[in-house]
Amino acid sequence: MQLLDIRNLTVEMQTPQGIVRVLDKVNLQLTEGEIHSIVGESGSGKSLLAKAIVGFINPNWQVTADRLWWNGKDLLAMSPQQRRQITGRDMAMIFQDPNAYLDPNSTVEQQIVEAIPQGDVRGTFMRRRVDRKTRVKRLLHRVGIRDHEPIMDSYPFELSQGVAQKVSIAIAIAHRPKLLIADEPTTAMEPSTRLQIHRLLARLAVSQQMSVVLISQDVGSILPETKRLTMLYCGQLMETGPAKDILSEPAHPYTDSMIRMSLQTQQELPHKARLPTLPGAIPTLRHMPIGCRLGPRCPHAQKTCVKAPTATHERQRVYHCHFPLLVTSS
Amino acid sequence: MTRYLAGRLSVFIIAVFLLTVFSFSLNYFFPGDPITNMSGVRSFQSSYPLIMEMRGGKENIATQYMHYLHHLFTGNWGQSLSNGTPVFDDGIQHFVASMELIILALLVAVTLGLPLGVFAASRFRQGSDKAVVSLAMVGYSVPVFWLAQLMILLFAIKLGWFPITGQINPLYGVEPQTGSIFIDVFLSNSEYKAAALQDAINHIVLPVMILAIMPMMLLLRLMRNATQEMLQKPFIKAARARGLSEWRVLVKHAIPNALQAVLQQTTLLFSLMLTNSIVVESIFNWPGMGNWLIRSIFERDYPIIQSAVLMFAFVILFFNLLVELYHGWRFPIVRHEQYATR
Amino acid sequence: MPHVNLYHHDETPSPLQLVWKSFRARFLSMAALYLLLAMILLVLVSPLLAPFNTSTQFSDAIALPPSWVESGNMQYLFGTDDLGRDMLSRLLIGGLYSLGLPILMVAVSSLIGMSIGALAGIDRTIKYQSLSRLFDTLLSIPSFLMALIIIAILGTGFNNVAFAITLSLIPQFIFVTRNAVHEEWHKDYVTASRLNGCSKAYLLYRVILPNVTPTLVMQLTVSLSVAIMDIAALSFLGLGIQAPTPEWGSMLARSLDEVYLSPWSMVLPGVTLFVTIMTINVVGDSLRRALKERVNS
Amino acid sequence: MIKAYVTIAAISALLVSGCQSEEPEPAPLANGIIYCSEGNPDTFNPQLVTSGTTVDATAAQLYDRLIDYDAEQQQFIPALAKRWETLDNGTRYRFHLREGIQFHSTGYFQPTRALTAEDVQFSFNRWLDETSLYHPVSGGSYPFFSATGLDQLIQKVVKIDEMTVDIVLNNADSSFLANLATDFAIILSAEYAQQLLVNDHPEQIDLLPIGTGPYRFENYRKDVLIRYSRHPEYWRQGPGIEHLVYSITPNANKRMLKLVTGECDIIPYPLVSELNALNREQLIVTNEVSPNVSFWAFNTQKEPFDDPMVRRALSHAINREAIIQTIYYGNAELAQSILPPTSWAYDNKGIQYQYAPEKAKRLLKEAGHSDLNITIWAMPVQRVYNPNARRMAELMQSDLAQIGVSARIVSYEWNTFRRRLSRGEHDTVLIGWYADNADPDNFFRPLLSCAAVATGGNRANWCHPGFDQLLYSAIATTKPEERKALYQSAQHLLNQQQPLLPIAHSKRFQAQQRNISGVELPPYGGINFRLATKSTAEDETQ
Repeated sequence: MQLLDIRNLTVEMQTPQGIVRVLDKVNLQLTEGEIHSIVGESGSGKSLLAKAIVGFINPNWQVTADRLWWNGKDLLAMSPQQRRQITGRDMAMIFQDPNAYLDPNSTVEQQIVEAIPQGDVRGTFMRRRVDRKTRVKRLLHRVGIRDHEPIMDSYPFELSQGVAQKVSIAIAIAHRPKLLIADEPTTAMEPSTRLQIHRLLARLAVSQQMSVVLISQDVGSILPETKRLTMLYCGQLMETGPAKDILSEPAHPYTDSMIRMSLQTQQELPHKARLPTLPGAIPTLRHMPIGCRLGPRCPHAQKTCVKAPTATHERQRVYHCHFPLLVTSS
Repeated sequence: MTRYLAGRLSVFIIAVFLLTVFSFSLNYFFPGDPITNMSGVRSFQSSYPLIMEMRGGKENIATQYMHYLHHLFTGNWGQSLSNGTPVFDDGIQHFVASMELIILALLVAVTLGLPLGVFAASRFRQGSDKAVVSLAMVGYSVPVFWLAQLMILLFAIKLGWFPITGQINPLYGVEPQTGSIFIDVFLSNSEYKAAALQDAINHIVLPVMILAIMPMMLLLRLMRNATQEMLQKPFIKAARARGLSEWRVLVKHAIPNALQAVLQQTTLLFSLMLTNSIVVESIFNWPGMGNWLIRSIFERDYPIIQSAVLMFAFVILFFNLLVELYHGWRFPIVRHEQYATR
Repeated sequence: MPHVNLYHHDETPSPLQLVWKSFRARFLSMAALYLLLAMILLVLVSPLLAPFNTSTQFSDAIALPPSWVESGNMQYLFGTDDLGRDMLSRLLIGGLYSLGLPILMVAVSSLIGMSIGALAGIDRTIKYQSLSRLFDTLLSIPSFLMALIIIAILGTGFNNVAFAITLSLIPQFIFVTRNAVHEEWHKDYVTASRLNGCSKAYLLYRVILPNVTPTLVMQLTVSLSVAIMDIAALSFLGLGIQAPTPEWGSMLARSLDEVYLSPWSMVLPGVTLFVTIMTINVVGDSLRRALKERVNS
Repeated sequence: MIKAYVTIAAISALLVSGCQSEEPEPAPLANGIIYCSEGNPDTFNPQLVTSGTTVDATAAQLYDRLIDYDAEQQQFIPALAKRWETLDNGTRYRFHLREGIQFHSTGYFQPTRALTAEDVQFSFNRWLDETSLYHPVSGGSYPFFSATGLDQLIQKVVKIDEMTVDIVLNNADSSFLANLATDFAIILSAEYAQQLLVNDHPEQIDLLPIGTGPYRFENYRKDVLIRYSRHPEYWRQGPGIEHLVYSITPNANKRMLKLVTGECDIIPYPLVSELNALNREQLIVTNEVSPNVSFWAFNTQKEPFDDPMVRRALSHAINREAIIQTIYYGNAELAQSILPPTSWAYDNKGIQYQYAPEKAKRLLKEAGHSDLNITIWAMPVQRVYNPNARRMAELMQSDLAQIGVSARIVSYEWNTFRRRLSRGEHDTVLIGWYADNADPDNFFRPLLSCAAVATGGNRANWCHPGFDQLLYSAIATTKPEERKALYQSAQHLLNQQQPLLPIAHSKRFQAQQRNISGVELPPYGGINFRLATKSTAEDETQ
């Protein structure tokens, strides 16, 4: 069974200039224990998708979907309390700027303790205290912090970003969630730290039997263990499917350009060489093109692109394009 | 913390030093003979030459200042120009009486203002929030002396619930020893302590109420805004997403962080409190520092003006020091920010 | 390849415009602003508007209630006081002392305070930092107390009171301006401009000032309400503007003797004072709110 | 959180119910009276002052005199002296003292003996005899006695035996006994004075007083209160209460509010019209005719007030009728002379102080003044003769503006005010006088004689030899017709010279709780609590 099943998720925002559709009919399926990457440039709505899943929404956002199921239960039909309970129990999320998501005036220990489910701690009052402490230590060890003593008594502002992110992960996994959403957890971190965090996530996915949704800006920084990949552009789903297939054979022109750019940036460019980017710039929220939002920038765009393309299903892949690069066998 | 503590203490000590310099220079700003202004002894009085000698009146200004400091710290604050009583002894009583009033009002303001502020923030932009905030705006804008008169007309004259002047009915024979009426009732040898206590409570209700209103409304608004701002912060959202109950999010995360922001505004709170206490004490004939200061200005009793100002300023500095120390102790990020280089 | 501009670009509003926009959006803010402007206008033209001289005593109309009361007289719209002086004229002219004078005092003290504060805000050495810390501590002494000290030195009287309150307001302006300028000064965009070789004066006026203006205007409203409150409280205590001058605080103080005979003589100045202060507070509060919205958006 | 609110509500409910409890008043409240006086006393010895506030607070409460004046019977009655006789053609008075009169026994002094002739002799010599050790103590100025000339009149005080004392006059004086019965001629304890000399604190005689009066001194806190308790060994019928507290409340409005809330039992100088508007059943307002006058005095030693024409001009500018209506609410009589109409020497024939602004302008012009800038000093306290001097000054300010004179109102705290007044710092002053005795002389010599200039009693600083001559002739004779004629010419001279403008003769008001009785307002001076009693609710039901 699908752990998470999203069909046609639409999020609309109220802005002074009127209603803007920031997520447009996005689909996402997730099975247990898999690592799923969502890739898109800034403004593509990938963070928003994650927030919509965990119910992290502002009151002036309008969320609609044909289906937003978690473990077979409809999240949208629930009361906010019920939903918060479920997401609180089953899901967890970590963020790009870990320090902002930690309470500046509580110690690391206090914050991890708070995340440990009450039911886990047993015994008398004194025993419980000791038990909690050992659990905190264990969690810190699990996220790769060996020297736990100074860290436990620290305040968030005293931690480096990497350590803070590890602490965030420790808080996230304290209640053994089924799903961990990592929203660009390693952007703005130095490569070694990034590698550590990535490895940690991959290991946790395996050892904790936990699904991981990893959101990142470019294809190059996704985990090697990624099973499925979803490409978003301006709130629209471009392509989704098994990561290996997509990376080797992109069907969508957008995916193609993203992959090429990622490869190019990893090698030295000759002097005055053109970057393999798409022409134009990402449109602002207020000026979304109609139809396929990639339209104005797409090298293959034609007149029909002003109509939104329907989904093309091919094996395990789905893509939305009138003129896919992949020539289907059928 | 040690560094923070040392920093704050040294600033405090330097501020107090500057304050003594200021109050010393007041002797020269005030009209008349500086030695008289300091000591309250007039030049035609027989003890004047002795005082002149003791205060270094014929020597240079630095020596005079040292003499002044010496007198200040030994509690020899001169005598009143209008009735010759020692200023220090009087001052202590007035000081304690004021503090009693101010601290009680502060307690009322905090116990009502903070919860109401959190309440309003948790109902942000709903009807009850708007009602509370409008009330706070009104309460904050009423001139305290007008409010006092209206309250007197309502509670004392119309309803006849509370008396309007002094600390206690003088017929109870409770003489001020400390200045704090509750302690004085306890120390007195009256046979009717219970009745006297009741009477003292009756006397203090109205001034405390009036004094508390403006700071309460200020706190309410500060707390509402701070809490509301905190509730927008990512870590609060993260805590919510983690499935913590709204109550726990509020109590454990939003309120402490909002308090940190509110505590930074305490200077404003104290200055409002002290300003209003001067007016309220004058209206209610409360034998506190404010009343003392105003009366001494009318009577041009310079040694008293000087002492009252000194005590007022010292109280503010001291209160601020306490709050800063608590702030630094409770919220380590404050200490961090203080020394973070920008 | 020519780049076709497919998307039309909006003018990016300046920070000031942004604040004004969100300020304008709220009915209450605008209502308060208009009321405040109306009051200031009223005060400015009050000598023309006032139907009578404030010291003229109508011996045939002593302690006459306002016109809306049955025994009132339309000739004296707000009634007369115990000496038969027209309340409306006294309230109007009183505005000169209770609102006009504070505006003047705030204007003078803000000019002085802001210039010092701006200079202090851009100078930043360790020695200076510890000094300013000390300065802040001493600034915590309330302005009312400062005014009292100055009055104790100089004695009461119109000029002395005006001088005392003006002087006592300056520190707050220095404090706020310094903090605001300092905060902007260390923002990256200013650093960038500085690296571009802009002069300090240019930075201050062209780069920083537009960004701190709303904060300063907010402080203006705060100081104005403090000044009004201070001058009224001083007069109420008998240390400010003296009795025959129709200042609202002193009118209130002397009306207490006949609260029961002519309650309007106490209620009217009080209400006027209250509405004035509240209007200013609402404007200030709305400004703070608009400012926050700008920062948040 | 909710619990906290409930608790707060409960506490406040308790407080409120507590204030309204029906329980009988606790004992200290039931047998004590609070009198909300209008100001601080300067001292506790009325010999040293003429200030009514000090006299009210001390004379009748702490001390006794040799003789008293009974206003109803219009005669002198025995007090400390059980009888007296006139000898040597009215130049020697012999007083026989009452036996066994005890001085106060307090924490600072325990008397060992009853009143004797020595005490009388000491008390008189204090202000009479410049060689007395106590004469210079507390400033050495005795304004009442020098203004009335009593210190010149009395030659010496002779002790005949332990209980008999003779007062020898330089010449016969018809006002002597009247002055002796005033609040100022009190008897101090010689024994206490001796003790203080030994302790080297003679000034304490005026600060920690000892007398024979119905109350003894407990303590005094400036601006707060004076506390008295009953003198248990008082020689005649004493008060029905144990404690008497003067709660010092200078603000008239506050005083009235305190009466309403029950914090005061009696208040002087009430805002009569306000109280009537309040219409509270438990309060009563009494009034009595009182020989007093309020006036506007010009400092005749200052330019341009040394010119009678200027003084007359300013007088004509004042609308006194309006003052009577707005300041006194009609409870006063327009003054045509410094003497009240009830006095036998009163004369208003040919005397007029009319309101004539045009004439005032003309006079001022003739005197050669335009754009005159003056100060009006308005006393900060209420007195019998003037319930609100500052407001009166405001009225006059606008009257004066009509004739082109701009006036500035000056006011200080009461003691400061009088101190500066005595130094002659004022241009003009609104003040007044109420009589200490029934003799018309009391309105002239303390106020306008040259001797009173030196003592500060003459607020106009006006010294007119002809006027002085008239006054001294008037007291030298005992024939009423002759005296009346002299006083009439004095009044005419005053009208001509106008060192001051008489404004009003006011009634004397007092407001009190209904359950207080026995508090006397003698027409000549002060307030007397000798027979004060307070009935409790229980008494009334019995």
